[in-house]
Amino acid sequence: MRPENYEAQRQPPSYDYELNIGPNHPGIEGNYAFKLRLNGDRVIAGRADAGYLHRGFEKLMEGRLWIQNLAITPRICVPDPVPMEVSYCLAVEDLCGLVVPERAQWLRVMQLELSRIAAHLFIFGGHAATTGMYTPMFWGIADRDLILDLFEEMTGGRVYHIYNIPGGVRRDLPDGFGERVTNTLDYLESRLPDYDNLLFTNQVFVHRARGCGPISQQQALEWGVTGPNLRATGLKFDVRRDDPYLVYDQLEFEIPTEAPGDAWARALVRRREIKESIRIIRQVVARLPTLAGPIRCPIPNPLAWNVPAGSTYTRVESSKGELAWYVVSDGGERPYRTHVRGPSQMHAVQVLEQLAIGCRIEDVAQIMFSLDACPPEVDR
Amino acid sequence: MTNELTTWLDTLLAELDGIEVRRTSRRRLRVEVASDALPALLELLRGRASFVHLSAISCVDWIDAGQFELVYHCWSYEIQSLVSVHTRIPREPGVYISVYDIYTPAAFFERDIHEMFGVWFEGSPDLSRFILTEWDGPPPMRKDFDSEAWVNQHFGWQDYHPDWLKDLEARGGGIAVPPNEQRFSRRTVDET
Amino acid sequence: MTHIDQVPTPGAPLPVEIGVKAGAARTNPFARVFDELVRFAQSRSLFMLHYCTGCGAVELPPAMTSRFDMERLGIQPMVSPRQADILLITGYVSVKTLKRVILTYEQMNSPKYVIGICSCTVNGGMYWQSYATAKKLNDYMPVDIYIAGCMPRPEAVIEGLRGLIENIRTGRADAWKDYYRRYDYYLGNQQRLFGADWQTSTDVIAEARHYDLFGPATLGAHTALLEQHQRPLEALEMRIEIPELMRRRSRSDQDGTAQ
Amino acid sequence: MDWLSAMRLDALAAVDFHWLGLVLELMLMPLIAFVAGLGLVLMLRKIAARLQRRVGPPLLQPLWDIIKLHAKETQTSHGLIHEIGIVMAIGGYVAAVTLLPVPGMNGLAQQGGLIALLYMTMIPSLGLALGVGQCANPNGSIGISRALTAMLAYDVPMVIVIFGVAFHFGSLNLVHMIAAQQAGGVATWGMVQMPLLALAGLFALQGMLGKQPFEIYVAPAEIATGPMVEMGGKFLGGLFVMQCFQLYTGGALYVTLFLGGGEHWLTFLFKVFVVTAIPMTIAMVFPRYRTEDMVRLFWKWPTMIGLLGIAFVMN
Amino acid sequence: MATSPTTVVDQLLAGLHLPDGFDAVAGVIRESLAHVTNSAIWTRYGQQSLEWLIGMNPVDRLFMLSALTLLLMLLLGRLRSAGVLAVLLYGAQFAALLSTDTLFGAPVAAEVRITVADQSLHWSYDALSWFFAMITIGAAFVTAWYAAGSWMRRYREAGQSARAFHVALALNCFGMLLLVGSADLLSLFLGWELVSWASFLLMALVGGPGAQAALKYLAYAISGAMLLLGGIALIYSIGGSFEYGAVVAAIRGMTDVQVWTLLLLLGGGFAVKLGLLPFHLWQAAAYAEAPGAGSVFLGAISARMGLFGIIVFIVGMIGVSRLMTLEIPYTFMSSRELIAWIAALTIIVPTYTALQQHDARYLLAWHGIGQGGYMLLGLMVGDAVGSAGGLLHCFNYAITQAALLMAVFAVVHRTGTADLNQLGGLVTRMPLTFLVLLFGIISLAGLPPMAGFVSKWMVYRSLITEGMPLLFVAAVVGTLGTILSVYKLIHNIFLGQLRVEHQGVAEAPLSMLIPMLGLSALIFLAGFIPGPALSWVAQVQGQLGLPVVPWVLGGIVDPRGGLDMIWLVGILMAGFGVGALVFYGFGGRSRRVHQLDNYAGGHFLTADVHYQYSDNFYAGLMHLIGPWYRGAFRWLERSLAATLDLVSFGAEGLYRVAQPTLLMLAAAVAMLAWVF
Repeated sequence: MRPENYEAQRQPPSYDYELNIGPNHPGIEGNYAFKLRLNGDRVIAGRADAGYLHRGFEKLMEGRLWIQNLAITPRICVPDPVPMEVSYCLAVEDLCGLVVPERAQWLRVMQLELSRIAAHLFIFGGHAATTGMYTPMFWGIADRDLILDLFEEMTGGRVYHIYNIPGGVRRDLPDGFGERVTNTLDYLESRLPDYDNLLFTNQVFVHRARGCGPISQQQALEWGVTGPNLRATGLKFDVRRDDPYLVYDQLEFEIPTEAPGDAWARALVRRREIKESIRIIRQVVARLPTLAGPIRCPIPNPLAWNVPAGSTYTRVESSKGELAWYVVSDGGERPYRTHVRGPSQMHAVQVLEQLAIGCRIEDVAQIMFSLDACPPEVDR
Repeated sequence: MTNELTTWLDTLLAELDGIEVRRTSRRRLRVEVASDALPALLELLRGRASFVHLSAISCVDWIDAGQFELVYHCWSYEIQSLVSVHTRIPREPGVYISVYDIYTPAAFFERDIHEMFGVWFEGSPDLSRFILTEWDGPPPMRKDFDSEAWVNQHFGWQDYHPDWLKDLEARGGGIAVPPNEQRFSRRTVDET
Repeated sequence: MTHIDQVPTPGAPLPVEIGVKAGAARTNPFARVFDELVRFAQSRSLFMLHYCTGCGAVELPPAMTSRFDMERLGIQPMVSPRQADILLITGYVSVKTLKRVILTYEQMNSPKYVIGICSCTVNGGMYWQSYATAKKLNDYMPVDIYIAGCMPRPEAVIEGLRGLIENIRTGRADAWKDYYRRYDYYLGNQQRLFGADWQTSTDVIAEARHYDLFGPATLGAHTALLEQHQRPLEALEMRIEIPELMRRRSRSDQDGTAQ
Repeated sequence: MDWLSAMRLDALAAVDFHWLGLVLELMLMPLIAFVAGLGLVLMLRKIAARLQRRVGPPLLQPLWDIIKLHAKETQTSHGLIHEIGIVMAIGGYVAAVTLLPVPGMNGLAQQGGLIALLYMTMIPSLGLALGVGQCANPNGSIGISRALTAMLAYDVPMVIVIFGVAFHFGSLNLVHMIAAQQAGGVATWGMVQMPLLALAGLFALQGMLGKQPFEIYVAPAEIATGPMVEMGGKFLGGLFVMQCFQLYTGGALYVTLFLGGGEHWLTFLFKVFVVTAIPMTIAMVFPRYRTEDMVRLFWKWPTMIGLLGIAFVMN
Repeated sequence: MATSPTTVVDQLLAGLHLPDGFDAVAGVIRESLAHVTNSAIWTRYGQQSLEWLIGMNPVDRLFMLSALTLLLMLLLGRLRSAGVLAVLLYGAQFAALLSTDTLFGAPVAAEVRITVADQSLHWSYDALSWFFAMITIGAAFVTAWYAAGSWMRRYREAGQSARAFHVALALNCFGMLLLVGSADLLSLFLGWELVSWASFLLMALVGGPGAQAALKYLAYAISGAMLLLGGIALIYSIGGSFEYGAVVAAIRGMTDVQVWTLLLLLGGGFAVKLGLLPFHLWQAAAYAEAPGAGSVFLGAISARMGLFGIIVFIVGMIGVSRLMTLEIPYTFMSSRELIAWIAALTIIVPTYTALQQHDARYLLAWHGIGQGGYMLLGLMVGDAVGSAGGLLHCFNYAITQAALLMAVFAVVHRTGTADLNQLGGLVTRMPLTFLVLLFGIISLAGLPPMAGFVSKWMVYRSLITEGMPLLFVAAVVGTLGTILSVYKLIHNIFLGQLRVEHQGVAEAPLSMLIPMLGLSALIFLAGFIPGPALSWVAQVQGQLGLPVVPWVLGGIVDPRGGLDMIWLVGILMAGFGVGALVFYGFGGRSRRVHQLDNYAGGHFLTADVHYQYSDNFYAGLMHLIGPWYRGAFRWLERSLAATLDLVSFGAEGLYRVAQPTLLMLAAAVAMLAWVF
């Protein structure tokens, strides 16, 4: 900060005052800032302030080999990294015309859905914590750790897996993994009523969350809202079903929707998606033994791999919404341009700013967490 | 039903002059259009063909051709198709028209592109700095910005061979990577 | 950042004094016992700042919550820098964050400890070529412990914290004094990155003077540069100025009022 | 100047001072309250930990926290009022605990009384409010505005309870109340005699201790711990000390009014811990209300229950 | 008999039993006095006047001095030193009051009796009169001192007339002394009218919104006076005499219906002045918009004249026990409960209106209305402790409110605004004013160890022992509202962010500080040792025939739970000592930092940011009770205020176009037309 910022200046005669939420604030998700102008406890205007997590991913990727980039793609969204690497791989496969073996596709689905459950468990604890209830956070994160254990066994990494490579996945499942997945899912399913009792049917929580940060379906379409936040307004849209990738068109699952579009609806949609993800994983676990075969297709020497020129736009459904990569190759061994479109780029900036207007300071953090905004996606 | 709509879209786009349409897959369409016709096309897509969702605007810096390529990815919930509209504008002066009045989300993407590439969008509601508020270098995503040179100029590198590590290495321990084997460290050049 | 030419390059860092405590020369046995007690309490009660600077923060909730439960070690999260003892730098720090981190660090009350989690804080990690992230945290603030890994597991985090606890108990975790003693060095690096007219709202030099934490390199070329341009931010001390006491009665007290 | 002599200045000499015992009480009671308060804080954190399926802090954790905070080498103050505020916050509660009758030490409690005690517990709120105000942090000011609003909310059932109890025992003197309750065993306890008031009092206790769902003024995610936001070092340490006294005061007051006080220290402290455990357990399974919801709740249910209780007491 | 000032001073000094160290001071005083007494003018006029003055009946002396003050102010009010003169004269009045010795002795009647139309007007001073006169003169004294120096200079510079102010103040004081000393209904009415018009003068001095509010007040005051006149007429028609003794007998013989009528007439008349619900709407604006020092005087005592009337007639003559027998038809309420509930509503409604004020002066003025409710409530409970609490609150409140208003006007003096949203952080610039305000708000909120706690405690205590739960809750709710609102006051003025334009503000001038500090010391002392004030109250109770409070030096004794403030304050101070020990003794050394070195979510605070949380301070609470304001009494207030605005607008217009005499005539005609 410059010295002139500390110099005496005439203060505005306004009765409003300014309050910063973030970057160092428990009411903000990650390293992000939301600057508020308030009167009393009423927000006059909010302004998102990002860039604290900016690393220049897109620039970095232009300087690295196609295969090297795999290592940094998951870092773009920390709580839910798997869709990042999957969609990047999908983009490269699309550019090269690689056909991924079916077993690998099913493995990817399993990984994606486990990641979705983990992300949802993570966020609803955070959502509860913004309203002052910390127990769900403790429980949820401890239960999420069980999924991370599965990841560790499956991929070798707890948070960042780099399990996918263009053309398939790195390695096959260890022995008896399906059983352990089933056990964990059984346990999680047995926990869900506890969460319902503690949080989702807790009258105080319902009271706080209902009517908080409402988005109508019209607004949602206008503002580019995607994912669970869109489904919470009653629109039955899911990239997995409507623009299917991998083998999602062969899977049976519901798309949960809720009508009101407020924080409560968003939390409920996520809660019900956990159930659906469990259902998907069970199908995958049942299906996998029937799918023998390779887990990746042959690819050229990855250290000297010239991907054919062209461009592609691949979309997947992450736990937060629509995630897309626009990848351009000029035929070289490095991407010419990559552009990632994270769902939070809408949710954490424009939607948040819109919803904050006229809401109360109690609800700002709750709105942010109920939107499940992920700041590193904004910053990249 | 979706198929009928897809066919309808194809016929709609085929009627238009001055654009080049290519269907890359069942749900993907690539459209090339001249820069002055793009807003009209987007207006048409949104208004007539229900492409209400602007998924993203991507910018590519074709430095050799002296052009920026802007790609507008639009999705229709009804037709279930994604149209990527490509257009090119000259790199200098890098000024274009905002589509904010057609798509609200464009505000974010245009702000982002302005920040990263320095493209000015006429009519965009807010092109103030967002991510790089405290940055005073050139727009970093341009191809002519050399990130590594910037890094070497501004940041110090961790000393990989402090004295206490040399002792350890002399006794056969430590993580000895000779400076000339450090592949990605630019310090290797001026290592004494 | 283009002001880089105006700022002289900070000299080579002076050797860090390890294990030297200011009060180590105490001979009174009771005072020594008291010091022991205080150090023990300091090691057993660590409040860590709730500031997720980077992606390593995602492994902190597991470490804090039911599975690994850092409260067993007396560690709990705190909200504002005033309350906290530990500043966890969880991963890469972009330049924009680094400014806030430095402000936050200076606002914390000593003794304060910095833990650099993840490889990025050590050497930039996989963002070594990124124009936006600082590469070496200990250029800008003294770091007590680095926990490498991308990202370190909760066990590693807890192990690192245990190491810090051990250091505090034995009185070796005094890197915070280094910030006062070699302020010129740290300030120089900050100025090279943020510009020559960089000033935080905290006044480290005055603080060092107040608490007698001056060292040989507290002042130098960079602090001189700071003093050239800084706007002094002194505390608003209570002021009892009754103009009529100071002045003759005949004069109007018009000029004693607000403008 | 007859009017001066008519003011009975000689009344001063008529007051009976049993100095030494009372001074001893003045020194001992805060000490005991502090130690008991440390235990209560530990219990609070242990209950939270167990409900959250984890181990929780070690035995002396509250003490280490306080020592550590006071031993900070640099301390940030925003001015004299910031410091005085903390002193007032601790001091008010120290005065309040000395006014509570405990087994064996009733001398000072004779001088106080229920209303004086109630108002004594408002002094810390005021002190804290002043101290936080000087910090010039909007988070702190919002926190204080909420804390005072919370006080307005929970004090309404509180004073109803106090009215009922005082009317029931026909005295404002806490020592008399305990004597009356201990006269006939459990049957004469306030809780048995006035169950509705005891229920309302439990509500009020939850609010007084500021636990969820009434934890509106700390609210980390909303206003970054509100009043505590600029408190570090000994300032925060002072608040931790205050918290010990606060928990003890709340529990002991309830025990005095409804559970017959304590015949001796063991039963007394046991009752205090049991009573204080109730709000803490409830707190862990609730989010916080919004401010106006809290006020509405307190002015509705506990107030109604309390008024019914008074109706039974006064019939 | 002492015949020279020197001997008077000698006697005074001897009476005070000063320690030896003061001998030197006394010597200086004696010397300077001797210097005066040796001058020729003194021997010619002064000596005689002094002898005459000292030889008078004490009440006459009091009236004479008060009238002298008025006269001198009329003549010399324009002088620069008139303020100092006024202070001396009010001091002399105070001394004269003390020398009446009516508090602990027998009532003293004035020798000035005026016979008007076959009815004699006469005055006499008893304990009640003494009590109120003491507060009145004390308020006038501190007000005059406050106004004497820098404040008056500023007031003159603003183009206002100093003489008008001095005269208005002296007239107010004179009128009140006449009123509280009245010994029959006619003199009461005379005093009442004098006070009403004098208050109007003081309110309307500076014009602008103050004058408009004063006109509004006038409408109320006239109608109140009419009610009063009706009451007096009723009494006269039954008793045939204006003498108090006859009045008491007449009331005793009245039927219930007649007493009800009397109660409504007199009660209505006094309630207007006291600002009881629903006649409270005029007061806040009228008091707040008066010139600063005048506002201090008005706020401290003026409205209490209504309470005085209620004490004399309703408590003293009708009696609380008679009130209890007056049933309201078809309900189970007695008139005493009705009045008590009106008092309780008067506590709650204005207090919560105060909570919403943005202007410090208005905030305090609204609290003034609310605090009147406590006094009436205590009196209506009627037992020893309760009525003593109500009376004591008169005194405690007067010193509290005077100190608070002085502090606020000192801030206005320095910063030029009383808008709570435009201030902040002044504690570093005006620490002594902050201290005064702090003492004041603690007392106003009724927290220990300040004066307000004692009287409020007594009111609560009596409500509990008399078994009035709902009134008790109402009283406490009022107190809680007071705490909320006074914290807002002190926070928004003195705490929080110091605005840039107030960086250079200085402490209040000494002439304003001294009375402020003196009053705040008094606030603490009256809380620490409430005995003296309680002794006065006990005398008043005895005289009114109420049960007498069992007081001691530190409070009251009672087997069912007494109050000993000496102990309580001692314990509190011991607690603070422990707190200070924990904080300063065990904690490390602290360092003060600038306000910008502050937590802002990790951001840098800069000088151009306004981050003071001031407007809509209790936003959370207002989400619940805000609509109630709009729904209930806001509506009432607005409709009444609109009507009165219309009336006052018309009156103002008339005043502008016509001569004042014409207006007076028109008012008289209107009054006549209305009354007959």
